Amino acid sequence: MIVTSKDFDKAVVMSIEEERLDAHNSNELKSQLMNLFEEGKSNIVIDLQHVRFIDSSGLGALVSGFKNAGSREGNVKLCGLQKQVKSMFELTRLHRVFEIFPSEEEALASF
Amino acid sequence: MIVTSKDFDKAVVMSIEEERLDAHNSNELKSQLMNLFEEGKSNIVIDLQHVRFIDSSGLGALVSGFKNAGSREGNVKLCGLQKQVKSMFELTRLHRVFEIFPSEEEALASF
Amino acid sequence: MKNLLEVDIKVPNQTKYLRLIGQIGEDVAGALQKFNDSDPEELAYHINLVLTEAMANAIKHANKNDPNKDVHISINLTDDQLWIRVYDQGQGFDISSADMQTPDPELDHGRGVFLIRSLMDSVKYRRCKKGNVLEMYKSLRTSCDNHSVE
Amino acid sequence: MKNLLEVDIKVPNQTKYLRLIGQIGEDVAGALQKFNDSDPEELAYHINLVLTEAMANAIKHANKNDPNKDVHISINLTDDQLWIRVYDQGQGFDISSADMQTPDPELDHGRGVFLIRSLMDSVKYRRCKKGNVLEMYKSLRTSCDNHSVE
Ligand SMILES: Nc1ncnc2c1ncn2[C@@H]1O[C@H](COP(=O)(O)OP(=O)(O)O)[C@@H](O)[C@H]1O
Ligand SMILES: Nc1ncnc2c1ncn2[C@@H]1O[C@H](COP(=O)(O)OP(=O)(O)O)[C@@H](O)[C@H]1O
Repeated sequence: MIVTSKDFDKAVVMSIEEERLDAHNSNELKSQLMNLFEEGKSNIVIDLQHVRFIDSSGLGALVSGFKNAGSREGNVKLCGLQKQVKSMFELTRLHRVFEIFPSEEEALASF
Repeated sequence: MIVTSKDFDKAVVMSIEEERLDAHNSNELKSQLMNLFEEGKSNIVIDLQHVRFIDSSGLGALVSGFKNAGSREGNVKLCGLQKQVKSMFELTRLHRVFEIFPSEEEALASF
Repeated sequence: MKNLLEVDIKVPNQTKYLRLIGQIGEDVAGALQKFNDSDPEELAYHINLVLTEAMANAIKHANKNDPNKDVHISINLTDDQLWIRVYDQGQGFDISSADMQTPDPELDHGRGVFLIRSLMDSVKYRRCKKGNVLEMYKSLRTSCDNHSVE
Repeated sequence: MKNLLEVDIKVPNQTKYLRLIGQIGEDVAGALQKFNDSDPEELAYHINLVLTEAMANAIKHANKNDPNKDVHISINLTDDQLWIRVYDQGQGFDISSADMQTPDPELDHGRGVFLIRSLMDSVKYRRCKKGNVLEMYKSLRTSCDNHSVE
């Protein structure tokens, strides 16, 4: 799984450079998030703009990151959701769990 | 099949707005070319830049247009061939039959 | 009702093939000209998703990630009906125990069957010859009933 | 040699389904990680093309454009072998009469079998239970033999 991270003052922006987030790569997303937590970084923006498809295990990996960040007084926020991806968050009511922003800038400004 | 035509002094540029030229739409290409011939237009540039895939019946439709144009003292020239499409012309030796140009401008200038 | 299109696939029991199966599902959706009330991209996504969820469950829960097992998938499309069947070689489970309630938003798993049920019109899980099959059905009839295949 | 991937498709005898079959062929090509000496896009194009040519011939020449007939296609992929079979319900033909010479560049037809033969390693056409089958084989072994499936 290709993921790029950029450090900003208030948070890390992690960009998922994959078209598809499914049971084949969601565990890797979980462990990439774990790496950031272990480096002491617990405020994270996940940029999903390249993700065209997400399944329940991709959603699950994001929830697991969200809970881990919370237990470290941090937060995981999302940005760049494509239309169909967004509708998966709505269907599973996860749009009420995550703070979701149109752009990286808006997500960063919210910390 | 979506095709757009533009009239220039020396020739008509016919642009194929389809990703695929196969046995499902090649007869329509043949008859679109026939229409131009019947309007007295026999110098034609066919712009293939949007065509990602061509099969033997697509090649056949182009050959049929080429022969028809020839019998009317005209010519059919090609431009905008994608890499894989070009290799089909080479495999069937049709790159020796057609004059093939990188761009519409160069094809028009050759008339 | 004439069977328009039948696609049968057998793949190794490995998650790296989820993408291929989902993609084939999207291609089949693309062969439909008119759609259910949904837009074409939405239907393609939904077919991709239910195939991905059902196959991932077969791989993980039924076939226990054994890479030497297979998953068998069949897609049947008529003018106005879509059937998707995913066969596993496991011990089975009681699908009625996974009820229709929205899954707890704080859980990091347990949304697969819910999504399948939300997006398809009927879902059954039953024993068959060599194991079990998850049988999913969706009507593609439009309100005005002028649905056709491209 | 374990059979990695099997895709069986039955579609109505109509050219509008050529695109779907070609697309599924490209998806299967995409499941291969390492390729023959060719690049990935080239292999995908070639698989799309031989499927399209063989199916178009079955539709036109064998099944005489009868929309109530079917075409049956099977794709089998192992680590290093690709088999494609296209079944028709026609009277058959003598494939050896379509020889390996480059077709006359002035003809507007007659390039299908030539293209299939150029792109595949072996091509056979024979009678089978319900008609005929065009059987096409291609080796996917790389020169260094380190080929694998993604
Ligand atoms: N094919 C199957 N074979 C056995 N058990 C299954 C199968 N599919 C689903 N299950 C069971 O149903 C439960 C709910 O599945 P699902 O909603 O997809 O969530 P998840 O897979 O994330 O746990 C699984 O945890 C598993 O116990
Ligand atoms: N499945 C088939 N059944 C019967 N005849 C066939 C079949 N496939 C090919 N042929 C015969 O072989 C000839 C050459 O086929 P091909 O090279 O594809 O050219 P084309 O289809 O353009 O004529 C066809 O014209 C037809 O007579």
